[in-house]
Amino acid sequence: MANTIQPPLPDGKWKPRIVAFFCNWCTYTAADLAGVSRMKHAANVRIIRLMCSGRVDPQFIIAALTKGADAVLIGGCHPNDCHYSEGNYKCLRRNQMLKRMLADMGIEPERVRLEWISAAEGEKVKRVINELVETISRLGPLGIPQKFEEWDREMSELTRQMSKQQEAVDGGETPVAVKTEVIHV
Amino acid sequence: MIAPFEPAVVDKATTLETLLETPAGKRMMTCIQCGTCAGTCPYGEHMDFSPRLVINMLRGGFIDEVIKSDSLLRCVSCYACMAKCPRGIRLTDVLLPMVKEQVLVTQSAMPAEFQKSLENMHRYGNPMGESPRKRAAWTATAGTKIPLIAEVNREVDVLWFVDSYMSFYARGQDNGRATARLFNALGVDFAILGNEEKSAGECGQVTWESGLFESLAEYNVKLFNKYKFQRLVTGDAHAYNAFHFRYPMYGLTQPAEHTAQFFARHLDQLKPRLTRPLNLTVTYHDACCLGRAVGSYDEPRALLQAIPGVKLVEMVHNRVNSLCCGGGGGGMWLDTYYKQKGMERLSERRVKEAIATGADVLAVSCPYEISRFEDALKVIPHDKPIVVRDVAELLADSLAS
Amino acid sequence: MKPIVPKKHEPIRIGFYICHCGTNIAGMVDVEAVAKYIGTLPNVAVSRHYKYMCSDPGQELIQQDIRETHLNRIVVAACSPQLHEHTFRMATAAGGLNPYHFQMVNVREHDSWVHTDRVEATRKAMALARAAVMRVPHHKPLEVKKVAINPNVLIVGGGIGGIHAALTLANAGKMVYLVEKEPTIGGHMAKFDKTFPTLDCAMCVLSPKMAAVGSHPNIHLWTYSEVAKVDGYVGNFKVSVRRKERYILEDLCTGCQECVNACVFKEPKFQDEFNLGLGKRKPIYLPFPQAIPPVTLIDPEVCLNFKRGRNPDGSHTVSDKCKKTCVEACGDRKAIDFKQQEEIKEITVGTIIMATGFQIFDAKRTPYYGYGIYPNVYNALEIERLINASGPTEGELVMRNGQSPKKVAIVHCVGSRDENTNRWCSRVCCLYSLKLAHLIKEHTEAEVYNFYIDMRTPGKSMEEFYNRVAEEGMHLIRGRVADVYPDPNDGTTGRLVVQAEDTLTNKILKIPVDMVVLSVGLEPHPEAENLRRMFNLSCSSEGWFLERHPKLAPVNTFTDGIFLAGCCQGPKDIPDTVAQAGAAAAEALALIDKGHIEQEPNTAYILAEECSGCKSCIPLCPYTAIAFDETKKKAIINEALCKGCGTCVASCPSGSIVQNLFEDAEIFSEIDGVLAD
Amino acid sequence: MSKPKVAFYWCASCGGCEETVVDLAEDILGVVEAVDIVLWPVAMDFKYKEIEDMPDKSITATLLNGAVRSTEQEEMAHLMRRKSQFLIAYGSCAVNGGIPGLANQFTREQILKYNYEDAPTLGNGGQKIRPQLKSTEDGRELSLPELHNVVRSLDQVVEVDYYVPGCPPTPNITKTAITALLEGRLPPKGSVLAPDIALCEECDRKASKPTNLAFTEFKRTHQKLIDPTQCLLAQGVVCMGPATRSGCGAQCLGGNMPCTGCFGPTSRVRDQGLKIMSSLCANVAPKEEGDISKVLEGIPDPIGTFYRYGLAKSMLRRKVNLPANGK
Repeated sequence: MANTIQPPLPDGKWKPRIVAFFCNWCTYTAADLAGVSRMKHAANVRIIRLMCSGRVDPQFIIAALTKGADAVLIGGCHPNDCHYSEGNYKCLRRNQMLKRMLADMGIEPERVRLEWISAAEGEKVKRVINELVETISRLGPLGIPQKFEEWDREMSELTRQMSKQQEAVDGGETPVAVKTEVIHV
Repeated sequence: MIAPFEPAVVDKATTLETLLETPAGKRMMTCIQCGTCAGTCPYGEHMDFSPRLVINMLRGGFIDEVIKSDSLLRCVSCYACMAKCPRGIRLTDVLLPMVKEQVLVTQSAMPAEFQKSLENMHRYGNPMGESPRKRAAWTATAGTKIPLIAEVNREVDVLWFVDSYMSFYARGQDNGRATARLFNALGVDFAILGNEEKSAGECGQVTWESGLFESLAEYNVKLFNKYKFQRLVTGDAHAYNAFHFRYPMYGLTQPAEHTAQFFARHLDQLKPRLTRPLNLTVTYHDACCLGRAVGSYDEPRALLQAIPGVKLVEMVHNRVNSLCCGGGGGGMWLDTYYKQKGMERLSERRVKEAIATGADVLAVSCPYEISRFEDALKVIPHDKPIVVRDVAELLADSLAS
Repeated sequence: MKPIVPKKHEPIRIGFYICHCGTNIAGMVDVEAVAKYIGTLPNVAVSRHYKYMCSDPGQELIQQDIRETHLNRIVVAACSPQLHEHTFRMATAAGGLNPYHFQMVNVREHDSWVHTDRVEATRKAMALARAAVMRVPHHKPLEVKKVAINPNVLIVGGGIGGIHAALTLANAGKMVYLVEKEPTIGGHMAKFDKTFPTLDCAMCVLSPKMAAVGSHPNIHLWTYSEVAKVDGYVGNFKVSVRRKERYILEDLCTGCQECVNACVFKEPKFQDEFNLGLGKRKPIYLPFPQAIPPVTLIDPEVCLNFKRGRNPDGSHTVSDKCKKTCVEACGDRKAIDFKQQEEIKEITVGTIIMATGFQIFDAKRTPYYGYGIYPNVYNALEIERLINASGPTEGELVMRNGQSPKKVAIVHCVGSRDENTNRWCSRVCCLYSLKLAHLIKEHTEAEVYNFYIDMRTPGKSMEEFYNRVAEEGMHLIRGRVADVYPDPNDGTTGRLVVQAEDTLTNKILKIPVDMVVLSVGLEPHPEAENLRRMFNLSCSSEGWFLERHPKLAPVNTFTDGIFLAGCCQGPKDIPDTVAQAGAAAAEALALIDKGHIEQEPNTAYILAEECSGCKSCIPLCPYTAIAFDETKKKAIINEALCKGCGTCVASCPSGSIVQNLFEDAEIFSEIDGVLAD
Repeated sequence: MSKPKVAFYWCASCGGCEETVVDLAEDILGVVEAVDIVLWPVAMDFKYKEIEDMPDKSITATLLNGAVRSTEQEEMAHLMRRKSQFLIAYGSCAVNGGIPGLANQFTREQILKYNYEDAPTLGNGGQKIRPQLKSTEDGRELSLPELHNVVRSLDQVVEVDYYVPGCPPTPNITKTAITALLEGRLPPKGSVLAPDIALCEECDRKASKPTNLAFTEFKRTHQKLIDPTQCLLAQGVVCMGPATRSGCGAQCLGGNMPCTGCFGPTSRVRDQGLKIMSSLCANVAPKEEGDISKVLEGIPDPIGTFYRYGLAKSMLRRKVNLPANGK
């Protein structure tokens, strides 16, 4: 449905899709400032506003990646500058462990980037977004939803046969055994 | 305060036509035409096109008019305009050399003295026209061991790039000998290139001949790659300038250091050996390539103050505001030309300030300055004797024999 | 009207509106396509685009649709929620819905203004809008939290900005604490001689206001004091103020200054801070005659009654070596107390105005102008003192050698517009340089050279002032001074040469002058960084306090209840400072008179049934809003203390904490939404 | 009226779950009284054909334990689903993939290669022999089930009605589940038949947990003497209790060992591992990057620690970019 109405991409080529979680006080405001200052940057980042980088649940990051984001950007206030005093440190600590876990799970750690961007640093929003888009363009798509489909494909053949069998039963025909022999180990 | 400049801001392939597209060129678009560059230029009053005007002519598309004039031959590459520019515009090492090169191409005749030095540099690898086979001859009289890297046949800590003035020019050799003594006193594992070495070519780069500079740089870098060493050290401020800013573009990977910086870094080991008091009042002249270009104002002063019996006094113009000796950017070989144009030699302007301090010694850290200031002192009257010495010479004098 | 709360199984009906914002959005985003696309999504009942959503008809459109098509959720795609979230929540409420059944989508600042490809910008707008449409069904009706506001106001800084704000608020009947770190209020303005463009005497206009502050029953004036600690939040800030020891009991001192006259030092001997070291004072002194409060103070570093140097705890030890003639002179008033100790005062205020001002650029940072090297190089503030009738020379413009200058160079843009020092234009220097040129001429008939880069004279009557001064016949030279050095042709008078290019004639000028005046720029206050941390403010990259919005919230900060006045926010002149101080006072008044603060209901709460009492969340709260209920053995959040950061929510290992407005389900659906194409 | 039919089946698991059924002790007799056990390979002899021949939905409930790892298991899952009214994922492996799910960090090729070629304990004289899917013996063709690339929880293969977590499920919750089943007191479909509250709730050490947790180090159980009365987290030992459903009676804690998370997350959490990580890391004391990572180094294998039983059911399910050559 979405694809019929959406204007197609100019050349139909893959472009990175990035989800950003920006804290309300520093980085979201800095992105506003970049806007007010008309600092042009890549259109690949979609920003979700949270009150604090401390609210960034690691589940949000992985949810974004599993739903098709190629990278996640987290923006918070500089150390010692958190509007809520220390939420950004909590984010930093989680992020360090998350990067290790990502590496163990076969995801390039560059795909999750944490940046401290103060409300005054519109320029940095622009730079970080452009840099990240470039990095991810180089890395290529992450494509987890496609991976999920691919993984599930190995089951589909059997499932198809099973349901065919089921139809056969429902239709009163002779059941076709998928396998005549099951060896119990 | 005033920050030292970043090395390599413009690709070596950049030309005047493409300059404004580069990041360095875009900074030029921010010029506010304040005139600080022209105001601080030691020869500003003799220029038809001051640096300020050059920028505006370039932006306005009139750069050809600048190139037709010989105005830019007066630039001595002293970094003063660049150091004070409120917009951080790369004048001395980016814009002006590019214009100068075109000026030289357009001029019907080059000043003879300087054309000769160019040819010499091309043919003999040194501006004096001396035989390259005699480049290492001075080491015989050094009185201390100076190993040749080709002979030591292993990796050394320091490759000492002697360069032409210290190899061939008698007063320069004094500096060479002093440096060798200091290296040995510190137990530095060093070697020189000997006859294989050719001029680093810095003046080629900041004056007129990027082609000449490139061939010298490529030659020397090839030579560097032949041997193994940890760092490159030179007593020639101009060579150091070339190594620091330009040679990395041609493949130099080791860090480069000026002897003043090197000795200052080892001051803790050096100081106990400086036992002979000299009892002199010394004023220090900041070499443009060491001072304004990279911000090494404190190192030479720290060395001088480490010598027992040395009292350091400052000239009116010092540090970032220092006055150029007039030798940079080819000025070394343009004195006759400047005289024809009725321009005061900058070295004379500078020694007047040195004399006014009442110092016994005018200390320097660049081999050009020895000859330039000694020549100037011959024509500028002064009551109290004053001599020109390299910082390394003074340090060596203070070493316990 | 009571907000309509949708019944549990009532179908979700979303109204979606995208704003053209004139061409601001529509110029880069195909708003029609976005509206058409969003209209195809599940739950969307109405999808429209409109020229200006924030206008009255735009808001009315929402209300009408709620009434006529029974919408129960509203999504508006327009500018940043920082600007108009409130507007549209109110419109949603006016239509009869709970205001939190609304979600805003930022397609201007984060989209149309920063992208250059219409197709991509439109695609992004669709994604962001879709996220909101998927999020909004999870929204719950919430109530604005109302917290009573403490009507007292803290003003930090007693310059003209702080003074004006204090008087405005005090006259409106509010209690004001005015904290100033110097022994007197007045700030920089008290040091100026005349002010541009009217050339009226600074002290003549300032001193009545200072006196009014000193005697106002609603103002607690705490000079020689500093804010030490700030806790709490809008409506209820808890502030500790350190009152430094001046060794004079303020309540008992009458300002007669007999103590000063009686001091064992017959002559003033020590550098006078107020006159920037150009004058002298005694160990016991009043900073200047009109000082407010008119209370003397003792400098323990030089007073004979104290031992030199501070103790490790910062205090001073009495030596008892002096005859104490000051105590004798004070007599029965008994205002002198050598044993006075610094005091910490705890106050509670509802709002705070920062008016901490600026510092002048230290001209030693441009060494080639010779400041600090050549005695005849002055900064502009020193000249203000020298030509001020109450200054160290009683208004006679003489140099350190006692002579009057015949030729004076005024150097503009010192520490302004310079990559090596400060990049910004300090805005007041051109005008004060013209003023000083006029005053110097008036005082000495000297020839004056103004070296400028660009003559910047914006503002009412300023260009006229420039014309007037120019007519007086000074040399106006367009060129930035490159070098200042002693005249080589001069013997001992200390004459200097000023070297610059006259960029209009292409001539290099080397002008010998007797005096050089450096028009130094304005810099953030040296304490700005500490203050910023203490008050939880933001700073621009230059170090000025950052306003909430450069145009629409110029005196607000990102911290609710803290406002900015004057040069702490950026360089400005006196009229602008006073205007801004008035605006800050009005903003504070608006909050106070409302009587309560409306707080975003984005606080967190614990699902009591589900909490296992693992206590992991408790140390994470910076506001100690989470406690452990020992009887129920579960964590509990004190909603009044919670500020809604959500850190505990993200950290709850069993998912048993919920943040209003930022519930997990809301954010997960937003994530799904931005990626669903 | 005939007794309800109950089946037990076992996929990729260790068999511990079956032991739990036996652990019901004398209660098992009551169960046997109340129901007809139609399939229980571990205890009685049944044939696949017999089940296949039963009418669909004729089994009241199947308690299936083990993850789904092979084509055979997948097929059995489908068969039992078809024959049962209620299919119950029984035990951590069926519920969340369990220990076998950790294999999702590797490719099938890596696993086969290690187990049949590289493992130091192989005693086949250096011969690298892998099981053949088809072989002939006495003229009969024999086949072996094929390993899947991905280990799955039961509900990633077929629809599951209820979940009984645990490695193994305790007799207690097993009994409760079976009783509820027999008495028809069932919660909404899809429920986990264990309390929806984290383990700390029923942990004896709860009171000893401080409210100012600030980790300066993490220790593994063999690296320190564990105080049997204090909260494990207070001692710097990673305990999954705060992120794990209760219902087990905190037995591991009773044995002076930390909770390793076998009961899985609460209903409000999508990813147990990420949530405990979020909580532990937020509570780390240092603020400098280097110091933080030094503390976190005390958890050398975060995947194995946080996803011991739940990797297959985690949000990522499996290592995303496995090397193409299977190395």
